[in-house]
Amino acid sequence: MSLYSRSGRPRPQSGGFELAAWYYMRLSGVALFVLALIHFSVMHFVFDPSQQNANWIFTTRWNSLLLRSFDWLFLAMVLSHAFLGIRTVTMDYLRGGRRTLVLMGLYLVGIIVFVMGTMVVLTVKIPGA
Amino acid sequence: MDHPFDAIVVGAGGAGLWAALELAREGVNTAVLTKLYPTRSHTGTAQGGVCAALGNLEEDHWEWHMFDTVKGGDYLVDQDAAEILAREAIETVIELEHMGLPFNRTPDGKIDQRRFGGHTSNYGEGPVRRACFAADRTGHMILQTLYQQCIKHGVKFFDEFQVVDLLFEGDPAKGGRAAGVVAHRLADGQLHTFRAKAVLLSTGGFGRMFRITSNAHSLTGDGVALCYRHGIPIQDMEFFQFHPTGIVGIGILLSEAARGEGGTLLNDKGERFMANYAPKLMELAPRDMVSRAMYQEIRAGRGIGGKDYLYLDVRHLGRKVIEEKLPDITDFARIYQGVEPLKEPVPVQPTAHYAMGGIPTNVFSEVVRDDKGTVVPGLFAAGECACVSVHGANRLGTNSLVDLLVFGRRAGRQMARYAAKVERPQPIANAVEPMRADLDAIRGREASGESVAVIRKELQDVMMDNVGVYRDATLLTAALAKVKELKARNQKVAIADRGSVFNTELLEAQELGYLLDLAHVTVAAALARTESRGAHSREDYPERDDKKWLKHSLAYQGKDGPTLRYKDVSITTFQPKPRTY
Amino acid sequence: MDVNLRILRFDPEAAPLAGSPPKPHWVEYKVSVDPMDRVLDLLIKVKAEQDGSLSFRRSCGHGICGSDAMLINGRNRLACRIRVDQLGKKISVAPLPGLPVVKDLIVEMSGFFGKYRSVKPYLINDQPEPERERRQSPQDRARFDDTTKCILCAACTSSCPSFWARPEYVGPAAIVQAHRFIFDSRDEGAAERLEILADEDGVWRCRTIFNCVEACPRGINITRAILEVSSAIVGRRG
Amino acid sequence: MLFRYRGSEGMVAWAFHRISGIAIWAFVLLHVLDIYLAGGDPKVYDDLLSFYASPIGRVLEVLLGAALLYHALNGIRILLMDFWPRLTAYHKQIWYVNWGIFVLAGIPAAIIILKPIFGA
Ligand SMILES: Cc1cc2nc3c(=O)[nH]c(=O)nc-3n(C[C@H](O)[C@H](O)[C@H](O)COP(=O)(O)OP(=O)(O)OC[C@H]3O[C@@H](n4cnc5c(N)ncnc54)[C@H](O)[C@@H]3O)c2cc1C
Ligand code: HEM
Ligand code: SF4
Ligand code: F3S
Ligand code: FES
Repeated sequence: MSLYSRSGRPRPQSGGFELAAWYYMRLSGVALFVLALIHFSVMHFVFDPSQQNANWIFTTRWNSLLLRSFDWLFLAMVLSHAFLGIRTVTMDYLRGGRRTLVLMGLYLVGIIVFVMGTMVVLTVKIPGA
Repeated sequence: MDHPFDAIVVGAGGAGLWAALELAREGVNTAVLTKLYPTRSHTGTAQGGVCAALGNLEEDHWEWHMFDTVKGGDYLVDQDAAEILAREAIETVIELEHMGLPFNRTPDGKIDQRRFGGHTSNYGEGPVRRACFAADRTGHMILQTLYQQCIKHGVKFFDEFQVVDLLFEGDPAKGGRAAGVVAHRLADGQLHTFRAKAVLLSTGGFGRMFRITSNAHSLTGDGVALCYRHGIPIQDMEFFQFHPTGIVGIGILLSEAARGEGGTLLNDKGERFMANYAPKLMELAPRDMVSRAMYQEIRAGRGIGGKDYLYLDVRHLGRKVIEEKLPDITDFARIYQGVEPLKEPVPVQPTAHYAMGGIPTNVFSEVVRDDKGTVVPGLFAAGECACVSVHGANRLGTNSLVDLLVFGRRAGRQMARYAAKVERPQPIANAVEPMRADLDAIRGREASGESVAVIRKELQDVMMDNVGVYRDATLLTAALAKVKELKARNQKVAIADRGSVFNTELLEAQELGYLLDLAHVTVAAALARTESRGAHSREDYPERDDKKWLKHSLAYQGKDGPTLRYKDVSITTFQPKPRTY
Repeated sequence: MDVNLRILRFDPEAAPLAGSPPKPHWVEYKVSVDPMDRVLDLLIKVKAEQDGSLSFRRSCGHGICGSDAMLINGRNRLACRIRVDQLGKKISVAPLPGLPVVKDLIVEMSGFFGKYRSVKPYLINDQPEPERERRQSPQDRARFDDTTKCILCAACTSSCPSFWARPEYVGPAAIVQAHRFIFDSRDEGAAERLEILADEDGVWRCRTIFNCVEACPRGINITRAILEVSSAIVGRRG
Repeated sequence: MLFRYRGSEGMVAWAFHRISGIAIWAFVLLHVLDIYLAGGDPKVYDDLLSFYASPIGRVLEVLLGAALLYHALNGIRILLMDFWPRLTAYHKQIWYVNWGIFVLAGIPAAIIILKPIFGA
C-alpha cells in the first residue's frame, strides 16, 4: 500500500490474443451448437449404439469423404473450443509456475489428442476396401 | 513523517477538488488530504442543481441571480461577494461542462435548466429556470468530474488522512502565517506533518450537531473548529439552514428539485398551505420560509394526523417526470420510508441541512481574522466550511454548489499566486506532540468514562429541540447550559478501542470535540442576536432589526466560551427591503 | 424486535494466539431494532452500546457515497440501504469478499481505486474549447446515462467470481467508469481506453455471471456496459 | 467464497456452464483416445460400442447429453447477450427458457436412450 494514490495497474500488454480467443469461443460455440448436437443425436438416438459396430462405421459413416470431413471439422472445433475453455479455467485458478506448467501440459495433450483424432478420422483404412 | 509540499488542500469535496485542480494546472506541488476517499465527500449527495444565469431556456441575467442571492440571504449577504458568485457561476458551469460533466440537455443540445427555490426573473417577478442539473445527482456528477480531472492532472491524494491540527509560524491571531497541518493516518494511526506555504480548508459542514439532519456522519466541522481553537474567529454561526423536506425521523433529504419540478406541499386537510405564506412563489419560496410555514402548520394541528410532519406530493407529475428527473429521491422514499411516490404523498419534515456560517474569508478565499479584513497569511478556506458570506442569513437552493465552484476555483488560483511569492516554512519542532498527547490521553483513559455516543446523542437532541427552526431566550439559555455541561463531561470521554489501525472510535471522539465547540458558538451567537433574520427566527424577537443587527457576528474562543464581535455587511447595489415572496 | 447480528470481526493488532497471526472470527450481538432500521443503524448501535471498537466505514447514510458496501447475508450491499425487515431476524455481516481485510469490516481499497485510475476515467478531448457548452443531444446524453451513476462502492467488483479467482481482473467498476467515457459523444479517448481494456485482465475476464448487477446499489446494468465495451473492442479490430 | 456468496441465476448458470464444459472436455479426451485405440481393430471397437449400449453406459450417455445440452443452450444464451448487450436485461428469462427447452428436448431423448435398459 503506497502512502498516496497515484498510478493504476501496470500497463497491459497485447490484447490481440485474448480478443481472438474470446471471439473464437463464440464462433466455435455457434458451430458446435450445430455440429455437436447433430453428432450426439446421430450417435445416440437416431442410431442406437446397439445398432452400431465397427463395420457400420466403416461402411456407412466413413465411406464418404464428406462425412469424414465433417467429423474432422467437428474434431478440430471441439478440441480447440474445449482447450481454449480449459485454458481460461486454468488461468483463473492457477498462477505463477504452476500455471505455466499446467498450460504447457494442456497444450501438449491438446496437440497429441488432435493428432490422434486426425489419424483416426482421416487415415484409418476401411477394412477390406 | 514530514511531507514538504507547496500547497495543501484539506478536504476533497467540490471546493477542495477544484482548488487542487487549479493548483495542479499551475504546476504547484500540491497534496490533497481527506478523511474519506474523495468520491465519498458530501458534495456527492447534492441533488438538485447548480444555478447559473445561462438563459438557455428563458431570459436570465447574473444581476437577477445576484439580487435573489442577496434577498434570499435576508440582506446579510456581502454584496461584492454575491456579485462575483453570480457572474462567475456562468463561466464555472461552462467550464465544468468542458471537463465532461454530463448535464441533462435541452432538445437543441444545451445544458438543461430547472426552477429552484428563491430564484426569480426580473428581481422577484416569478420563478426562473436557472438550476443546471444532471438528473437529481448534480453533486455526484460535480464531485466525480472534478476528481476525474484531478486524476488527469496527477494531483496527489492522501486518502483517509484525518487532519487533527493546523500548524502556524507564530500565532495566527497576531499575524503568524500558516505552515501546514498534522494528520492522523487512519490505516495505521501514525501522525504525519504536511508542511506547505498555502493551506486550504475545505472540510464541509457540521450538520451532525443536530439529531435530524441531511448531513453525512462525517460532517463534523473539523476545519472550522480547528481555526477557532487557533484563535481565528468564526462567522455567522447562528444561521443554520433547515431544509423543508427531510424524510421523517432520519432527515435524509428529498431535494427541492421535487418542488422545482412541480411537487406540492399539503397539510392534513389536503391544502397547499404555502398559498397563505408565499402566494407568489408558493412551494418555491426560500427554505427558511417554507420550513417556518411547516412548523406553523404543525403547531396549528394541521400536521398529518395531528403529528409533526406534512406531505410532499409529486403524484400529479406523472411517471415519466418522476422517473427521469427525480429517480434518486423516488428511490429514497421507497427504501427509507416504504412509500411509493407515484401513488402516495411522501411524509416530510424539516431537517438540519446547511451551515451558512463558518471560517470568514475575503473574495480571494483568504481567511480573515477580524472585522477589518486582516488576512491570515497562507491560510485559505472555501466551500461550506467557509463564510465569504454569499449566503448571508439563508442560503438559496443550488447556491452552495455555485459557492464551491466559484470560490474553490478562486482559492486555487490565489494559493498558486501566493505560493509563488513565499518561501516554504521550516519544519516545526515537535509539531505533532500536542496532538499525540491528546489522542493518547483519550486512548489511555480508563474505559469507565462516558462514551462518545452518549454525549453526542445528548448534544444532538438539545440542538434539535432548542436551537432548531424557532428559537427563544429560554430555549437557548437552557441549550447553552447543556452544551457547557456536555463539554465538561467530554473532558473525560473514554473509548474501548485501544488499537492504532482504523481506530474510528478515537476519531469520533475528536469529531465530537469539534461539534461541541461549534454548538457552543452557535448557541451563544443565537442567544445574542435579538432579531429574526433568515434562518434565525426568534419567537421573542420576531422582526428583522436592520438598525441594530445588519451585521455579521464573529466568535472568538475565550476562556470559558466564545467572545462575540461584529462586522459590517458589504452593501453595494441592493438596499435592504422587507422580504416577501 | 430483536435481531441476531453476526459480524465477522478481525483485529490485526490482537495478540497472536499460540504463535499464529490473528484471524477473522464471528461475533454475535443481540440488538433490539425497528424493522425499518437499516443495517448501518444496527452497526452504529452496536458500536455505541456494545463494543466501541467495532470498525466500519460510513459517511452519507443514504446510499450515495459508497462507503459501507459489505457482505450482508451472503450478498454485497450497502449497509445503509438494506432494511432489517428485508433480511429477517438473523443477519450476518462480513467485509467485502476478495479484498484484503484491514480491520473488522474495513477492506483495503487502494487496489480498487488503482484499477479505476488505470482506465483513464476522465474526458479526453483536445479540441479547442468552445465559448459556451459543447452541444450534445438528449439521445447522445442518454447513451451513457446508466454508467454515470456509479459511486465506486466496489460492491460489484468484489462480488465477481472472476475477480476472486484473479484479482488482477480490472473488474466491473472500472469497466463501468470506462464505459461512461467511451460512449460520451464529447470524448475522443475511446481508442486508448479500449486498448487498455482489451488485455488479458480486461473485459475478457467477464464471464457474464451477473453477481455485479445484483450487487450494484445504483441499479446499473453493469454486464450490459461490459458487453458493450467488448463489442466496441471487437468492432474496432474488424 | 464461491460457496458462501449467495449468487442468483447468473452465478448458477456460470457454475453449471463451467462444470459441464470441463466434463465434456474430459469425455472428449477419452473419446478420442478410445476411438484411436479402436481405430486399428474392429473388435475392440465393437466391445467399446457394446459398453455404450450397456445400462451403465446409457446412464452415462444421458449425463453427457444433459451436460452437452445445458452447455450448448447456455452457450447460446451467452452468445446472444454478447452480440446484443441489451438482452442482458432479460438474462434470467433466457435462462428459464433454456430450462424449458432443456426439459422438452432432454426428456424424450433420455427416454429413447434409456428405454433399451428396460428391455423394450
Ligand atoms: C443531501 C444534501 C443535498 C444538497 N443539495 C444541494 C444542491 O442541490 N445544491 C446545492 O447547491 N447544494 C446542495 N447541498 C449543499 C452542498 O452539497 C454542500 O454544502 C457542499 O457539497 C459542501 O462541499 P464542500 O466541498 O465544502 O465539502 P464536502 O463535500 O462536505 O467535503 C468535505 C471534505 O472534507 C474532508 N474532511 C472533513 N474533515 C476532514 C479532516 N479533519 N481531515 C481531512 N479531511 C477532512 C472530507 O473527507 C471531505 O472530503 C446539499 C447538501 C446535502 C446534505
Ligand atoms: C454445443 C455447443 C457449444 C456451445 C454453444 C458452447 C459455447 C461456449 C461459450 C460461449 C463459451 C464461453 C463462455 C464464457 O466465456 O463465459 C464456452 C466455454 C467453454 N466450453 Fe463450450 N460450447 C459448446 C460446446 C462445448 C463442448 C462440446 C465442449 C467440450 C468439449 C465445451 C467446453 C467448454 C469449456 C471447457 C468452456 C470454458 C468454460 C468456462 O470458461 O467457464 N463446449 N462454451
Ligand atoms: S458499478 Fe455499482 S456496484 Fe460497482 S462500484 Fe459502481 S455503484 Fe458500486
Ligand atoms: S459478476 Fe463478474 S463475470 Fe462479469 S457479469 Fe459481473 S463482472
Ligand atoms: S454511508 Fe454512504 S453509501 Fe452507505
